[in-house]
Amino acid sequence: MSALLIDAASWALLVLGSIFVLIGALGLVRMPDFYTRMHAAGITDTLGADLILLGLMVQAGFSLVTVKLVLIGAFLFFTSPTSTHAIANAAYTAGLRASPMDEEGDAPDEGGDSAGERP
Amino acid sequence: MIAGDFLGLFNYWIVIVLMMLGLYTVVSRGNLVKKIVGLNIFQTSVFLLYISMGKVTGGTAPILTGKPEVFSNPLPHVLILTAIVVGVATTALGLALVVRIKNAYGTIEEDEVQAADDEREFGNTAGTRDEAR
Amino acid sequence: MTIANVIDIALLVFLGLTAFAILKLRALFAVVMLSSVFSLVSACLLVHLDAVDVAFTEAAVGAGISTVLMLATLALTARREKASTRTQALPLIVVFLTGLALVYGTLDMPRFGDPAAPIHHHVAPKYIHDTETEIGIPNIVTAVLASYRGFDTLGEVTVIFTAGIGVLLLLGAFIREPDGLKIQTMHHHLVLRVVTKVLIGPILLFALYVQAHGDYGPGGGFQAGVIFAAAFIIYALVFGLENARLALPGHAVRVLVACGVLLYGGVGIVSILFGENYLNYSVLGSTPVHGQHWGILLVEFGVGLTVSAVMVSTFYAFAGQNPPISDEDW
Amino acid sequence: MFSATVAALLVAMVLALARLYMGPTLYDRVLAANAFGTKTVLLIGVLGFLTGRPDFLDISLLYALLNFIGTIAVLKFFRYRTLGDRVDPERGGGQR
Repeated sequence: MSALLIDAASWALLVLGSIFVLIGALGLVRMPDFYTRMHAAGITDTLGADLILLGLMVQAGFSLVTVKLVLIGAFLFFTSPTSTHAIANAAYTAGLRASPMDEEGDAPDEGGDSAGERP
Repeated sequence: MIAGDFLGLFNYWIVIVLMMLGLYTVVSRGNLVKKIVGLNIFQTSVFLLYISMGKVTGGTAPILTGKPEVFSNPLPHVLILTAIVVGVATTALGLALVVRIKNAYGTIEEDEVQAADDEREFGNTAGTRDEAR
Repeated sequence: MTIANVIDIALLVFLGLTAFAILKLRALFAVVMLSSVFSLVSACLLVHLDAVDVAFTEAAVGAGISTVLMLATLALTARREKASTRTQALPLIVVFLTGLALVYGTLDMPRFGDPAAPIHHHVAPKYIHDTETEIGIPNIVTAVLASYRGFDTLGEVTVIFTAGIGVLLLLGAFIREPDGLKIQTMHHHLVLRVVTKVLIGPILLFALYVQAHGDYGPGGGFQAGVIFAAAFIIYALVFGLENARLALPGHAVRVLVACGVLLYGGVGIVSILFGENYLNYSVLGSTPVHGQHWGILLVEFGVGLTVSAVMVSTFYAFAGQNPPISDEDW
Repeated sequence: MFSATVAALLVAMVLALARLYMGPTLYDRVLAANAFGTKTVLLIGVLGFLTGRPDFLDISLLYALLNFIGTIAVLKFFRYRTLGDRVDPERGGGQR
């Protein structure tokens, strides 16, 4: 009985986490400009990752594996927002601005890599 | 039978595709950094070839658990483990060479390096050599 | 088609797509990003193919060092590849024909995962069977790496040593010495500085864990050395190269490069002095198995020392170059 | 049920790869590579459970610790154009 309960709980967490990861990835592709993409990827990624790790922890029970999963979760919780912050900071200081109305910012592939010139 | 062949050889085919993509990058691109990335792709394809050959169906990682189990072949793992670190050390050496070439020639495009060498050896025979600084 | 097949095929297709994208893109920065993703995918694939030790090494190398070295090279050379003027037809034909010949060759190969393949019947069964009694550690890969094939590994460490010397010979004369000028560091990036300070301790601790735990799980000197170097590289990136060199001076690192190889070779000499063959550790302890434990521990430490010192001094050599990229190439 | 998570992660990886290829700005590429790294951490963790030997989480742990080095290097690359220390000759003193 309790085994079934554990399975159900971890299944729910895993599916929920997977859905968040998928939404984030979809946003990464579909959103119109850089900062909205970052919003989609950064927030849902942290939540989705932690939910999936939680689901795995429920599955693993009290063991060394769970300790490692907690550590992974904790480090992701630090590093993931930090790198999102770092990228946003770099883009903003380089002069990239959010342009919700302007679709032309989506220059074709090759030319776009110069968009980060220092002003 | 056909499906078995497909699944049984798919790893090797992709390895060959990667190998050829790496080789093509090295041969056809003139930029030296790009050539080194191509070499890395080629190198990774060799790693995957070895590891694919070491895999045993139903096997598990070669770390003893106290229970009798089927283990994948540990020997390719040993060879490739050291090769990866050697690979990054030699990549660093290659990149150092690229940096020195940039210092000496002012460019990392193979064509321009070649043109500068020709000019030094044979004089300004090719005519328009402005780009070879 | 089982889930294992699906994962295998999907990851392999990712690798192919990434390699193709690397070939197509001309912005070198994008190429560097793609090659870091290429390394991530191949680490996943290696885990899936049971090669956890190899995946660990790929992860340690690919997560930090190789991207940093590539970026450092771009910072000293150019950011864009120029359009090639040469003809592409001949390479394409050569590559296509070679690929075709190789595919024809695979038709005779043993199928993927076949336990009857010749590779599984020569020395591997001996290693798998005897490791527990002869070496006495659970990780067969470490046993083969450090003991059964200790000569090979000594050779590999020497190659790494030589490559490190080569980098220093090529770039060492151009390393900018501290000249008293005030330098810009990432002083105003408060978030980065705080998070880095929090993380450097755990990274170093994790490197020690990997070094010591290599006998029992995935890990060992090669992986630990790279992780150790990564901690110093991240310190140098955030707090400035000068401060990193104050903490770990360049000449001290150069001494450590040699010390690691010396330790490895020295263990071999000691076993000769005890009247055994070179790198036979059985005589180092009270019992042969105990001696193997000592030998593997020392040898792995030597490997870790050399690898981390080579990586750190390579980073110092690249990051300390003068001058940085010109405006024209930016 | 681990299969479902693996499938979701693989799809997410394809999407991140697409963004990495399309760009358009270099920051999009860094963002995509970073997101790809997070998915790799999760995929390796779940793969361990799928094969019934979840004691190989060290690899995930390593990626969770080290994956942001690349991002910091990129940030430094674009802000200071070097991974070393940028000397500022005009301002002499500069800010420290």
